[in-house]
Amino acid sequence: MEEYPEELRTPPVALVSLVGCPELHTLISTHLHSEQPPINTLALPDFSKISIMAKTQKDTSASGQAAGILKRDWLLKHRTRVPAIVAALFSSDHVSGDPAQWLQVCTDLENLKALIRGRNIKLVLVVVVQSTSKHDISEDRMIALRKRAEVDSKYLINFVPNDALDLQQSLNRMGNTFAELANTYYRDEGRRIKMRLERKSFSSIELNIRYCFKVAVYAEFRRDWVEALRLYEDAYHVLREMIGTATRLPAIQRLVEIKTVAEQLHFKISTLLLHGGKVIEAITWFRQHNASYRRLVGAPEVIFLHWEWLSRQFLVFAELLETSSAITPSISFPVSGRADRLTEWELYSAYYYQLAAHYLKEKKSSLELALSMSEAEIDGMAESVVPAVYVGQFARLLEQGNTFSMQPLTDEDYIHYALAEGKRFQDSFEIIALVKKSFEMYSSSKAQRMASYCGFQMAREYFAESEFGNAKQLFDSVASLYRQEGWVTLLWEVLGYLRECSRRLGSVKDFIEYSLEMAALPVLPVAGVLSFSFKECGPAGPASLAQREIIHEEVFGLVRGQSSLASNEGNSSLKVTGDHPIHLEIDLVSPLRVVAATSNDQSVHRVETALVLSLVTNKWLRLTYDIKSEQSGKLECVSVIARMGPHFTICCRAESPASLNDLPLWKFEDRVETFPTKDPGLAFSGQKFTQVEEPDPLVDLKLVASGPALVGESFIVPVTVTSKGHAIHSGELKINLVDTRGGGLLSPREVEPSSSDNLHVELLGVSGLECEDESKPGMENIKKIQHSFGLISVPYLNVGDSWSCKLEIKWHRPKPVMLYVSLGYSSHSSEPSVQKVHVHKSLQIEGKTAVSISHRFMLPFRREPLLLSKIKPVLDSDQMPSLPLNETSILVVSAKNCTEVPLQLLSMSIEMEDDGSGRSCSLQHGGKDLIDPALLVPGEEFKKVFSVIPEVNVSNLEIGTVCLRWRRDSGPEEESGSNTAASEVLTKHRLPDVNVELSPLVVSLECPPHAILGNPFTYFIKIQNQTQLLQEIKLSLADSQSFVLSGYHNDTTFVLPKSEHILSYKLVPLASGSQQLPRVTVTAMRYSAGFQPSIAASTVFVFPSEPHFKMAHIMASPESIAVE
Amino acid sequence: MAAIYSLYIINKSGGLIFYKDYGSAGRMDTNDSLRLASLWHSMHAISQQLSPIGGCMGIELLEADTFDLHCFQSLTGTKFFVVSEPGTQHVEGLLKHIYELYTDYVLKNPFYEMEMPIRCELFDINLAQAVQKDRVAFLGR
Amino acid sequence: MIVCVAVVGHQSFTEADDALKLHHIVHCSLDVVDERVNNPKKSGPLNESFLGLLCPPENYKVYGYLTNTKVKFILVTTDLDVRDADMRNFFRRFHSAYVDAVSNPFHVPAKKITSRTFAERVSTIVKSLG
Amino acid sequence: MGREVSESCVDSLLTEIVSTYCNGFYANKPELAARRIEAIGYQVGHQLSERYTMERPRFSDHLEAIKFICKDFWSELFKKQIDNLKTNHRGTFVLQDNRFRWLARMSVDPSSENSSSPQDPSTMAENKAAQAVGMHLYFPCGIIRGALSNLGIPCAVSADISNLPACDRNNITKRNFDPCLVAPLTAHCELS
Amino acid sequence: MAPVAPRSGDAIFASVERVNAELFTLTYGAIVRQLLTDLEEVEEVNKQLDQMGYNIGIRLIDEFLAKSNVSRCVDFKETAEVIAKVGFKMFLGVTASVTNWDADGMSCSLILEDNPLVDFVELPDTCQGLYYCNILSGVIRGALEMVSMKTEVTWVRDMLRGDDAFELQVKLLKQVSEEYPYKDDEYSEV
Repeated sequence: MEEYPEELRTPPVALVSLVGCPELHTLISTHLHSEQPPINTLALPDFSKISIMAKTQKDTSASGQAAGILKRDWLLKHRTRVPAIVAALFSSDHVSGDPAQWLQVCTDLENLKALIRGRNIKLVLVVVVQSTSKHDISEDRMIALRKRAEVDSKYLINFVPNDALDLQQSLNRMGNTFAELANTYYRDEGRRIKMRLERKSFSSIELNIRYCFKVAVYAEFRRDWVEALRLYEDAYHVLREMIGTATRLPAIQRLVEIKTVAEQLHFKISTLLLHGGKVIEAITWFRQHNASYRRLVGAPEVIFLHWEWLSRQFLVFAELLETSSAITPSISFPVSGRADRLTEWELYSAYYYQLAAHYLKEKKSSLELALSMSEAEIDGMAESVVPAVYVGQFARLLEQGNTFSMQPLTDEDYIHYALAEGKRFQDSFEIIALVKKSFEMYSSSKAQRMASYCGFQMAREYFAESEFGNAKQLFDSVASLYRQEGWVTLLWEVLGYLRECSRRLGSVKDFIEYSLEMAALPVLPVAGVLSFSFKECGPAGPASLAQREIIHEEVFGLVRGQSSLASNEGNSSLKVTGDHPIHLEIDLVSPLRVVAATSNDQSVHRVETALVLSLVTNKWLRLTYDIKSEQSGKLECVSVIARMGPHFTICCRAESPASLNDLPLWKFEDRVETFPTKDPGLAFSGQKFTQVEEPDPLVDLKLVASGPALVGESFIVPVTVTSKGHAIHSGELKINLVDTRGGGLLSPREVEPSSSDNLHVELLGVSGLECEDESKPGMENIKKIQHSFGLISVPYLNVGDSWSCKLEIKWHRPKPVMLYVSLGYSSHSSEPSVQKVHVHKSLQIEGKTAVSISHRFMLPFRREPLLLSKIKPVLDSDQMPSLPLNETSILVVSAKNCTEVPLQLLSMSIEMEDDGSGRSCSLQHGGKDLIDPALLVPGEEFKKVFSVIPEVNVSNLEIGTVCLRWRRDSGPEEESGSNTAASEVLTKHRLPDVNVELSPLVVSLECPPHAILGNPFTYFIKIQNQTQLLQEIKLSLADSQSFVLSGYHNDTTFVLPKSEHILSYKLVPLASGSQQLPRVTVTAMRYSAGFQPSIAASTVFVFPSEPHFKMAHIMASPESIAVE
Repeated sequence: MAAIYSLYIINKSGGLIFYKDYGSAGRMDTNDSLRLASLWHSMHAISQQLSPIGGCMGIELLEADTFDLHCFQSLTGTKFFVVSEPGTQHVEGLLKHIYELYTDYVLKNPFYEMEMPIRCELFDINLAQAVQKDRVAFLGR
Repeated sequence: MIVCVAVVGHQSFTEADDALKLHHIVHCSLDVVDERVNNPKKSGPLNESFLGLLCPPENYKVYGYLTNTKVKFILVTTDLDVRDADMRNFFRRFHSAYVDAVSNPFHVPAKKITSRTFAERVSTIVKSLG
Repeated sequence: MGREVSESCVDSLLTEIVSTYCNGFYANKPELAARRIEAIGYQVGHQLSERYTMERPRFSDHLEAIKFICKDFWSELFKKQIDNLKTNHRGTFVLQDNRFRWLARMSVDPSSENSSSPQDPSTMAENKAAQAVGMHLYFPCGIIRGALSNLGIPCAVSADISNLPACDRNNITKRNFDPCLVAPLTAHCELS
Repeated sequence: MAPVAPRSGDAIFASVERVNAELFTLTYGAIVRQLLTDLEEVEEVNKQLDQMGYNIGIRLIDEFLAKSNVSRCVDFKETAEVIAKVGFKMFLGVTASVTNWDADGMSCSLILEDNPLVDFVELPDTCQGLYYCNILSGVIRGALEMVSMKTEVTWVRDMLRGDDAFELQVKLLKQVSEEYPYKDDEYSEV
């Protein structure tokens, strides 16, 4: 587009010429230019210059035969030299000046009129009024002036420059007038020529076209785009008809001229369309244009001209499209269905750039061909050839002396000229530029395949220009796409180029990589290969098997260091040498396809080497190694490295990036298809690693626990480490106590874990470490002991030796605990770095309460104090037993062995911590203390009786704490030496507080300890009033069939304060055995509280006859104690 | 009124692979049925030998005063026999049908092992239906 | 005449004719296919397998066809006046040929179709279209 | 409708596939056997989908494809459609066939396993039976997976035999086959 | 019992449950391919296919008998005919022809022009030596064995190897008769 003349590229603008008063010209022209539509000015300082506008005398149309289609300069002329309006500027004082000045004005005016006579260029008078002399413009002078100029009064404009307001007014007025006049001017001009068209009054088809063109241009001057378009199209069609019919010029030049004109017309048309926003139409138009001219290649010698022309068409249209697509962003895509509907790419300017490049390539090649053919040296006659008067024509410029004359060319001359011209241009860079453009556009619009195709073409150009650096870079990116999409044929070609590039660049590594990849590419069906024509395929040659073999040979010769290839680049030659060894990273799944070497050697790799391998075609080679693993964990095959020749290695990672992709490219090629599936594990999971277990320990670790542990005792768990198999170095014993039911061994509440008693279970320590040498005490081995964790170092143990220690664990609460003991050691003394062997043992130990202590209170026999708290329900009376003040109560404490092992009871006592306030109650235990420990078999219960006499009346009396000393009974051999059972345990049990109260009444029954059938006995009921009050007592005696009794059954008496009321009944037993005495119910009216002696209290044993036995037995029974 | 008492299927080697009782008086325990089956197998074979002319297919109907015994042996040697009320008609048809059921629901059950006792829910069900239908048919007449 | 018929699977590629240029054409035309599939509203009757003309008719006409299984058939022809109807018909027959070919148990999906019968069938279909 | 063969042919083949791989090659490695059987199914599904999607417009979305499987595809294979299609709209689809032909002839008898496992026969038999039937379901699962992935929907298909033939004594003819598949468009690709 | 008249192959085929042949064909194809992948050796695959066929045959025969009502064949000739005309038809929907009887009528050929197993199939070059349809021979062998005919079935022609038809040669080795519980002397019954 740049090479088009400016007047063609831009829409025409009306032209006005200013004459005189040059000082105002800039002012006016800027104003006019800023008008909408703008107006250009042709400014002439004074009237002597007006000759510029003078007509150029036409040399034409004497003969109706036109010498060409369009005059080259016509458009320019009307844009720059032929104004629509001439504005004559006179200063007012000249107009109304002295006669001499006036005369001057008149002559100027005359000249001007003379100039525009016969052409309907409009004349406008502008009188520049100096504000100073505003008043004295004589009216008649003005009229005279108008008369002379023969212009309508409204074309006489007073121009007042000095006053801003007036200035603006006059400028506007001027602008409007000019616009109006210009419009009429161009309309008239257009109409004039249109007339000829309508009257068909043109002698030749050329004129027809020319007229259409002119009318169109005039229409453009008037911004009448529609008409302009129509006429351009007419012109275009007429022109198309000329082809084949016209005879004027020699054939070649004729075609050239037509094409050139067609190009101009087409340019105009598509510009108009595009700026009108009619993108689709423009594109369809272009399609037609292209279609109708593509085949007009013209003479074979200058076929390159055609390609050049075609290329230019595409280029220009591309540029237009690109610029306009900025204006009209969104294109409504036509719905499909029409057979010739537009396709996507036609909307992308990229497409046109690409084709422009394509045809430019055509041009280049055909030009080269033509040049090679034209033997004659051609430059000589080229200089004097110049563009002729008509568009698209050329002529030889002959100069005789100082006069020039145009002489038409013969086609031969023209061809020479064209060739000479063609030689001057360096096309390939142009091509690259074009492709680059479309490349960028495509890639920006995500059409990567298109883009890569462009890239490929670029690269090829670079390659042709032997800029291998750029070429290689481009090819590489292209190759990656083809690789990824598996387009073998294309990949082959690209690789061929790449290989060549790297050879030229002398980079051995790349060369080898590409060669290998090519050699590994799947083979195409033979049918395909045949249809290759050699010029198509790149340096690689056809993708035949033979070709592969050649490459294969070549590269392997190279890597073996046998051969070396001359890289045409400079003196260096491709060679694999010791000082440049080569290492390739190869992809697993696409064999010999190079991947980005991601060498992250994070861990220590070990290398297994095999001897010389020979690989058979189409077979898998299975290598087997016996690997000695001294590390436990994952043993993985990271990569396989093959070495070829002295200095060349190929590394193939087991996990290559591509192997992660779901569909590796060559997987399905025959050679790789037959997977070794004999071993299903391998076949399926393609197993690359195995789990290495640590060596199974040849050590046994024993934990033994003698039954459940008992709360309170320090429980001993012996741990024995015996090495069988290998020695134990730097052994370490970890001990852990874990609550089986989760949760800690601490009760959550307690804060300071240090104090032992809030610790449920506690590892006291490790005792009895018996090492080989008793000299060093075991305690040193203890590295750390916490209440639930222990760490002990185990001394060196030789094979067969054993070592043991005892864990002391103490339970404070009953709780099952898991004891974990793990022994970590290394089997070799030497390096501690190597993996330690670990042996784990665990043992669940139940912690049980050894003895459960319970107690109960009893009142004295047959003595019933009235305890008010029993009657009226006091809230806390239920949990707290009440004891009568100063009365003897019996406390029975019983300890039950709830383990599975027999226990020895050493002592039981009640300790009461006496606070300062003296003895709150007296307490002595009846019976003698046990001298030798009492044996409690599991489940057995031991009872001991205490008598309690509360002495102070307190709501809650502390009785004290039961202290029980016991130990495991380890049978007769207990005495023997240091034995676990020896440790005795003290279990404490705090007795709950009791409520002491004074009982107002005490009812006691008295009767002999036993009765004899038939023998009467007396049965006393004593009611003791302990209060200062008179107590009314109602009492009733129930009948009982086993006794006959005398005395009244119901009675109400009063008991005096602090005195005792005694009732006595005579009873005669009627039945033997333990009999229920008549039950007495006493009701204290004062408290309206009735109470009854307990059943137990009111029974008596009736002997059938006088028994004979000792009382002593009975005396032993606890009750009797209470009695006394 | 006619009724099917019981159905036996015996594999080619004389093992009882299926036994179903449709409320006959003397319901047998497994051992008895097994014994009986092998016995019947041999009897069937013997009967073929007894035949004066070759190509005898063995007993097909055995009539007793209290029952009829219809037997059908497939060419593959599997024997189906049905104990029915005397004079029950169309038992052959029933047997054929049972044979088809056997091919459909026993042999086509991938979990059935050839020659092994038949434990196929679907077979039982369809068999039951067949016998039922059969009964109904008779009731109809 | 039809110079090239290509079957383009998800990954791999099988062709009836092997000229590099055609490879390029076919390969590039895939972009169009993607384009059409990605915004269906543009491509005509909804989701029809036949995609119609893919590229502007410059020297060649390129037609496309996309099966439900995302396999693309690309046809390149040199005669610039072929009717869509013929193309449709062609592709239908071609498709059935293709289906039978991939029904061969020994055909590995996405691998080059190495079936003689397929080749024959294709060539007959191509011939029939002239 | 093209040519046909007796149903027993396909049934027998299916039975043989399973027994060959489960009792033959990989008697002790059920998971490997399963993979092989599934692979066979996959290929079949892959090819069938190719056939049955001819002459039909392309599917615009996954749901369409899955509907295709439920309707046309299924009736091509079994002369009936899937009875029930559920989805959680997060890529999990549940296809349910209440009378799945390939289970129609199967009856698994728990009592048969009793001998092998005296302790707690019921459950033992249950899962044994389930396993056995499950083996037969890898094939149809493979088919579905093959078909869908050929339609461009990579997915995992698993069958759930909620009520085994042996389990529902009350219901004679009902045979459930609920493959449940998860397309990878969901992040959490877990089969249920 | 009154023997029900044997039914024609077509009649049975019309009556039995049928399925889409493509499913069958492709399934079989997939099996073969999987076996090839797993067993690698073509010979192994042949064996395996034959074995599978046998397993199928020993079950299928009963269905055949039950549904076709064929009564016991008088001789091997008839048997062969029944297989060709009824058996193949009933299961595969195609009929075979029986030819190439040897003198003593102990071996013949089953010719199969149309074979649903091999639709779409083309043997790759790597699989020469594979008897693709070997399952058929297994089926026949198994089935005949159940009706107490020991046979040997071999492939003579194979379309997949370029022959014009499939030809199975069935050779009758011996006819074992039922064992008798109480005496076990050979008793040839025909």
